[in-house]
Amino acid sequence: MTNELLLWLLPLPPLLAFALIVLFLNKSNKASHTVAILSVVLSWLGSMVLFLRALGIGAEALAEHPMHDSLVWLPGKTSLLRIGVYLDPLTAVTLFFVAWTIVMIFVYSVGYHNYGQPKGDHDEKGYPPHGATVEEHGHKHKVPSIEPMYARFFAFVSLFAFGMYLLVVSDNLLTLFAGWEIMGLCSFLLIGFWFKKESARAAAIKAFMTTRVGDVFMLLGIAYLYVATGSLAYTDVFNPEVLHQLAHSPAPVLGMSVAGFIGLLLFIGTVGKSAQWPLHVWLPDAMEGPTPVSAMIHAATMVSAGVYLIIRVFPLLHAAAEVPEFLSPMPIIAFIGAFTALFAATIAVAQNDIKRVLAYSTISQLGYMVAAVGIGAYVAAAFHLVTHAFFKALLFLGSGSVIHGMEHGVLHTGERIDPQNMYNMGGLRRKMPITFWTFLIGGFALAGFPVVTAGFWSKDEILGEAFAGHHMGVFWTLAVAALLTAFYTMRQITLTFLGEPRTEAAKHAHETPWTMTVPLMVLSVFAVGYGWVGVPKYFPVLGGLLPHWFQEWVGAVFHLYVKEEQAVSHSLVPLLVSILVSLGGLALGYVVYRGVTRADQPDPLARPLGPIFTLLKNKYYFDELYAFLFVRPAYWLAEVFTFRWLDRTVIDGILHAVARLSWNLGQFLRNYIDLPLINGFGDALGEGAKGFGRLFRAIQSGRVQHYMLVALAHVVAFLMLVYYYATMS
Amino acid sequence: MIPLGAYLMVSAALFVIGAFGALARKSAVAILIGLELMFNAALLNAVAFWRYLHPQGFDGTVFAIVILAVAAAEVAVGLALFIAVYRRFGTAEADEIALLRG
Amino acid sequence: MVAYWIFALVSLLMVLAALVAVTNRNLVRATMGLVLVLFGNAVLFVLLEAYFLAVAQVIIYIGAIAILIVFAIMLTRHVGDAWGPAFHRAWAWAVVVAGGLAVGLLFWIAHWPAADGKAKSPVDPQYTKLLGKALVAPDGYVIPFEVASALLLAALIGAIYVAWGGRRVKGPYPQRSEEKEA
Amino acid sequence: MGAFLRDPSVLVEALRTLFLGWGLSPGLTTLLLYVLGGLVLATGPMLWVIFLIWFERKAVARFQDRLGPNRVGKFGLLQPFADVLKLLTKEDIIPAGVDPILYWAAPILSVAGVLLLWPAVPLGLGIGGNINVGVLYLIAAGTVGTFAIFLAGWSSNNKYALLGAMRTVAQLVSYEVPMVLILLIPVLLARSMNMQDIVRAQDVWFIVYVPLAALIFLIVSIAEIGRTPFDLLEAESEIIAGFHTEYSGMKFAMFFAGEFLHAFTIGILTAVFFLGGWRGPGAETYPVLGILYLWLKGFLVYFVVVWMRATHPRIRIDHLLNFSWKFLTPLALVLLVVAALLDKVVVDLGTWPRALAHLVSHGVVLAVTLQIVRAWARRLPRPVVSEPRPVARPQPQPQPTGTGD
Repeated sequence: MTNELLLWLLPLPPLLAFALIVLFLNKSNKASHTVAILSVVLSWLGSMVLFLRALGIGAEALAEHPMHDSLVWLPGKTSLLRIGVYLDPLTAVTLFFVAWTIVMIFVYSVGYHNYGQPKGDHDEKGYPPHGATVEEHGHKHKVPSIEPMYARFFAFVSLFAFGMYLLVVSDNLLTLFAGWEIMGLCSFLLIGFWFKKESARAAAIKAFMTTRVGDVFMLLGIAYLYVATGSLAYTDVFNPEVLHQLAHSPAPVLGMSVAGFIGLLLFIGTVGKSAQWPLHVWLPDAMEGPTPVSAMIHAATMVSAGVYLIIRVFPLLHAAAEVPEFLSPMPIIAFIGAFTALFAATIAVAQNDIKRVLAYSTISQLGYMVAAVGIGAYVAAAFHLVTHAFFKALLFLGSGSVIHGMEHGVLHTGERIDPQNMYNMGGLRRKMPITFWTFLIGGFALAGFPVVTAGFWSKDEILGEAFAGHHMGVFWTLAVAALLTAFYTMRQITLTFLGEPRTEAAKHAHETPWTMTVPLMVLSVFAVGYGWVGVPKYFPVLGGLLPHWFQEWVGAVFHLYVKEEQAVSHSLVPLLVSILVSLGGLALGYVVYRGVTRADQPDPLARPLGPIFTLLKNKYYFDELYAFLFVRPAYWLAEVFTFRWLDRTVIDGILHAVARLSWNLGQFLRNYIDLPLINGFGDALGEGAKGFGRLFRAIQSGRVQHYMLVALAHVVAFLMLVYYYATMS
Repeated sequence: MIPLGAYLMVSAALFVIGAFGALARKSAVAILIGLELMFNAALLNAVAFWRYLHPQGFDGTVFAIVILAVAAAEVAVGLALFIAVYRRFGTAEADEIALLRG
Repeated sequence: MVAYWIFALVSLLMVLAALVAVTNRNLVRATMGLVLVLFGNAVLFVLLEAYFLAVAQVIIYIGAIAILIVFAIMLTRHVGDAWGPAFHRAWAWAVVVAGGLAVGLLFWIAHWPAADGKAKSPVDPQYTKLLGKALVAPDGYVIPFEVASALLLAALIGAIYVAWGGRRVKGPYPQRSEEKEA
Repeated sequence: MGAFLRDPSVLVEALRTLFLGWGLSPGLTTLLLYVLGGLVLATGPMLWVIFLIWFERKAVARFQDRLGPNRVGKFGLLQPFADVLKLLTKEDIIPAGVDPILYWAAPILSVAGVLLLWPAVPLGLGIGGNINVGVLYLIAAGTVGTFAIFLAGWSSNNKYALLGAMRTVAQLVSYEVPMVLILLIPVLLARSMNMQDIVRAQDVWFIVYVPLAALIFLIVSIAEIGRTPFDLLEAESEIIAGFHTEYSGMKFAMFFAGEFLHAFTIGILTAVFFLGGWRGPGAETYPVLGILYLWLKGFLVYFVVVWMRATHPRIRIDHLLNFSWKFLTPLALVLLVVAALLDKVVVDLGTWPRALAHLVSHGVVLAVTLQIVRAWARRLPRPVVSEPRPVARPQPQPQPTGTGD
C-alpha cells in the first residue's frame, strides 16, 4: 500500500468499529471489545508502518516532501476546499505515541471494566458497577462486577480514537477541527459515562462548556485564516510568502499582526483543550469518567491535541513574533504556560485523590509545553509532549490499577471508604508489585529523575532552552514547578505504595489482571526509553554517545520558517537546577510523607499550629525544617494563597459579590419598585402584559406557512436591500 | 439562440408561482407541490447558467444532480411526514396543524 | 427559429400548468399540472442540450416524485377530494410576498448584463460520458455525489420510519396538556 | 433500389431535396421530415397491432383447443377490422362525475406511452433510434404509461377503476426497480447506453452471456405490461375490469391496442437487448434486412408472451409484490454486481471466453439462488388447507362394567 493510501485508511478502523458496535454488536461484550481492540491494533499497525517508512525517508527529506494527498471536498470557484492527509516528522512522532497509548488504553479497558466478571447484583446503566456476590467454597463474598454499559464504552472510545487519528493525519485546520470536535463530543460522553451520577453529569457539562469557549475562538481563528489566505491546508498556509504577508499586515485589534492575532485565537483553542489557566477548571472534574478515559483525555489524546495544534501552527506564531512593529503573541503564550505550570503544581500538592493529583499534574505539565512553545522551543515542547503522553498515560493507568485493586479490597471487606483517597492506601507495593514498579517508573519520569527517565530529558531541554534564551522568569517559574512536581509525585508514591496498609481494604487489595498490567509494563518501557532518543548534544558524556535524533527529526519540520539559532554555549546551570529540583523534590516528598501511618491522620503539611508541639516530640526536626522552609510556603501558596485566596476569595468573591449585588438589587427592585407598582398599577400592568402577549402570540401561530411567509418576506426585503446597495455603490 | 434571460424569466415565474403555492395553499401536499415547483425553477436556473456561462465545466450539472437528489429526498420525507401527520390528526391541512401555537 | 417557437410554447404551457398546480383545488389535477411543468422543464433541458438531465428529470421527477405524490394523495382518504377553499385565510399576504419576489426577480434579471448573453461555447458531444467520469473521479465530484447518495439513503430510511408508526388519534386534535388540566 | 437497400438514408435525402424543391426553408424541411418519420414510426406499429390481435386470438384459441376467429376473411384475418368497426360505431358513454380532461387524456397517453418507446429502438444499421442515453430514455418513456393507467383509474370516478389503478401503479413501480437494474447489465456489457451500440456490441447475443438477466427482463417486462400471470390490474373476478372499467368504444380500443402493441414492443426490446437486435446474416450490408430480423426475433418473444398468457394462472397481489421486492430485485442486484466485477476482469479476453465467463457466473448465481430458495421454502409453514375444527366430541362413555349378558 502506498503511504498516502495508508494514511487515508488510518483513522477508519476505529470509526468502523464504532459503527459496528453501535449498530450491530452492542449486545455482545466480547464482540464489542474484540472489534474495538482489533480496529485500534489495525490503526496501530498502520501507524507503525508509516512511522518506520518515515524513518526510512529521513527527517530532512520528509520535512521537505511530506506524505501528502488530498481530495476535493467542495468545489468552489476560486479555491478548492480540500480534505487531505499529511505526514511530516511531527505527525510521525505524534502518531507514534498516539498509536501506542491508544492500544494500551484499549487493552487496559478490558480489565478495568471487569470483563469476565459476573453481572452485578444491583448494577444499572448509568452507575459504576457495585460488585457482585458469588458463592465460592460454600461462602459468599463480593467481587467486582462487569460494567453494565461495557459495549457502549468501547463504542465511544473507538470514536474518540477516530477523532484523534483524524486530527493527527489531517492536512488542514478544518479537518483538524472536525477531529477536535469529535473528541470534544466523546469526552463529554465519556466523562458523563456514568450519567446517573450527578457529579459525572455536571463534570461532563463543565468540560464541554469550558472547552467550547476555547473552540469558539479557535473557529474564529480558522475562519479568519481562511478569509486571510483562502486556504486552510498546512502546505498553503505555512508557505513562507503567505506567512510573511500575514505577519506584515495589521489586524484590527490589539495592535497585532494578522498572523499574531490568528495565532492568538488558535492558542485560545489550545487553552481550552489543553486546560490552561484560566480554562483549566474542567480537567480535574473530568476525573468523574472511568480511568481509561482519564488516561485517554489527560495523556494520550485530547489535551495533547491542544499542544499539537500550537506546535503545528508554530510557523505562524514565529512569523508574528519576528516582526517587531506588532505585538507578539509569544510572551502571552509563555506567560500562560509558565503560570499554569506553577499554579497547577501548587494545587496538586494539596490533593488527596490519587487521580486528582495526576490531573493537576497534567495541567502543570501541559503548561510546561505551552511555555516551551512560548519561548520558541517547539522541539522541546514536542519532545515533552511525547514523553509526557507516555508517562502520564502510564501514571493514569497505574492509578486506575491502584483504584481497581482498592475497590477489590473494599468489596472484600465491606468498608465504607473512598478507594481513591491516598490516605486510605499505603503499603500497596507488596500487594500490587507490578503496578508499584510501573507507577514508580512513571512517577520518576514525571518528576524528572535524572538521566534514566524520559521526563528528565524533555524537561531538562525545556529548562535549558529557557535559560539559553534568557527567559529567566520562565526558567525560574518552571524550575519551582519542577520542584513541586517532584515533591507531589513522591508524596503520591509514598502515600500509596510505601509504608504499611492504613485500612483493611488496602490490606486486601489485589494485583489487577494481565489486561491491565501488561499495558503498564509496555508504557513503562517507553517512559524510560523514549528519553534516550533526544539527549541534547551538550550533555556531558552522554551527549556525545547517544543520538540526538528527536531534535533533528522534529527540528527539520520548521526548518524553513525558523532560522537555526547559532549554537548558544549551553551552560550547565539549567542542567544542575533540573537535577537538583527533581532529586530534591523527590527526597522531600518521601521524607515528608513516609510518616503517615493512619488513614485519618491529617496531612503532615496541613497540621494546624496546635499539633506542632506534638510534632516536635517527633525526631524529625528535619521534616519541620523543610516543612517550614519549603513545604509550608508551598502549601500556603497552594492552599491559602492560590486556593483559598485567589480561587476562593478573589475569583469566587467577585462572583459572590456579583451575585449578592444582583440579589440585593432584586430585593431593592422588589421592595421599592415592584411591590408598590404592583400595588398601584398591578392590574393595569398585568392587563397590559396580557394584551401584549395576545398581540405577539399571533406571531407564533404554529403554522408552517406563516413562518415561511415571514421568512420569505424578509428574504425578499433583504435581497432588495442588497441589490440596492450593490447597484448604487 | 434564446437569450439566457428568457430562461431566467421562466425560472423566476415558476419560482414565484411555486412560492405562492407553498405559502397560500391549505393542503400539505399542495405545499409540497409548490416546493417542487421552486426546486424545478432552481434546477432550470442551474442548467441554464451551466449552458450559457460554463458549458465545459461540470459544476452546473453536478449541482443540478444534487438538486434532483435533494428534491427526491425532500419529497420522500415530506410525504412520509404528511402520511404520519394525516394518521395522527386525521387531516392534512397545514393551517389546521398548529401544535406550536403560542 | 423552431427552437424559439418551442421555447415560447413550452414556457407558456409551463407557466399555465404551474398556475393550475398551485390554484386548483383538486389535488390530483394540481399534481397533473406539476407533471406538465416537470415535463416542460425536461423539454427546456433538451433545448439547453442537457440530454442526460432531461431524461433524468423525467425519470426522477415524473417517474418517481409525481407518482409518489399521487400515491400519498390516494393513501389518505378524503384528501384528494375537492372541498373547501384551496387557500387559507391569509392568502393575500402570500400574494403580496410572492408579488414582491416576482418584482424583485424580474427587476434583477432585467438589469443583469449577462442576461441576454449567448452561450460561450458548444457542449462537448461526449459531455455525458465526461460527466459520468467526473462524478466518480476522486479529484472530481465524488464527495458531493456520495453525500447525495447518503442523503437519499437517510431520507429513505427516515421516510419509512416516519410513515411506519403512529396510530391515529381519536378526534381532530390531540389535547394540549393545559387544556386537559383546565 | 439497390442503393436504398444498402443505405436507407437515401430515401430521406430524396425527400429532403423534394421538399426543398417545393421552396420550403431548410429548417421547416427538417421539421417536416421529423414529423413524417414520427408518423411512419407511429403508424407502422399501430397497423401491425391489427395483425397482432388476430394472431393472439388465434394462437390462444389453438392453445385452448378452439378454432378462434374464422368467419371474417380467410382464417378470420379480417376479424380485427370488424371489431374496430364495431367499436367505432358503439355509443360513446361518458359516466357522470368523471374528470373530463384526464378521462380523455388517459387512453391517448396509454398509446403514446408505448409509441414513445419506439424512437429509441434501432431498427437496423443506421435506421431508427440512435439516442445517446437511449436506455435511460426507455425508462423515462415507460413512466408515461404508468401515468396513463393511473389517470384512467382516477378520472373514472369509480371505485373499481381506482382500485385497479392503485394496484397497477404499485405493480409498475415495484417492477420498474428490477427492470432498471437488469437493463444496466447489457449497458454494462456494451459500455454504452446507446441502443444502437448495444446491438453493435452483440457479436455474440447477450442471451448467451447473461441468460438469467434475459429471463428476468422478460418476466419483469410482462409484469410491466400487466399480462398474465401479472394481470391483476384487470382481474375481472375482483375488480371488474380494473382501470378501464368505465371506458368503452374507441377509448377502450385504444387501451386495448396499446396493450397489444406494448406486448410486441417488449418482444422487440428483448430482442434488442439480448437477441442481437437487427443482427443477422447480411444485415450489415443490407440494413433493411435488419428490420426483418428484428421483427422476427421480436415476434418470437411475443409468441412466448402469448404462450405464457395462455398457460399461466393469475398470481395473488401479495405474491406479486413480494416476488418483485424480495426475489427479483435482490437477484437483479446480485447479477448486476457480479456482471460488473466479472466484466472488469474478463473484458480483454476476447468475445467467447468473456461470454463463457459470464455464462458460468450465471450458472453459479442460479445454483446459489435455488439453494437459498430451497432452504427458505423448507422453513415455510406448510399451508393448512383446513384446520381440524373443534366438533362436539362424544363424551367418554363410562365403560360398561360387564353387568350385561
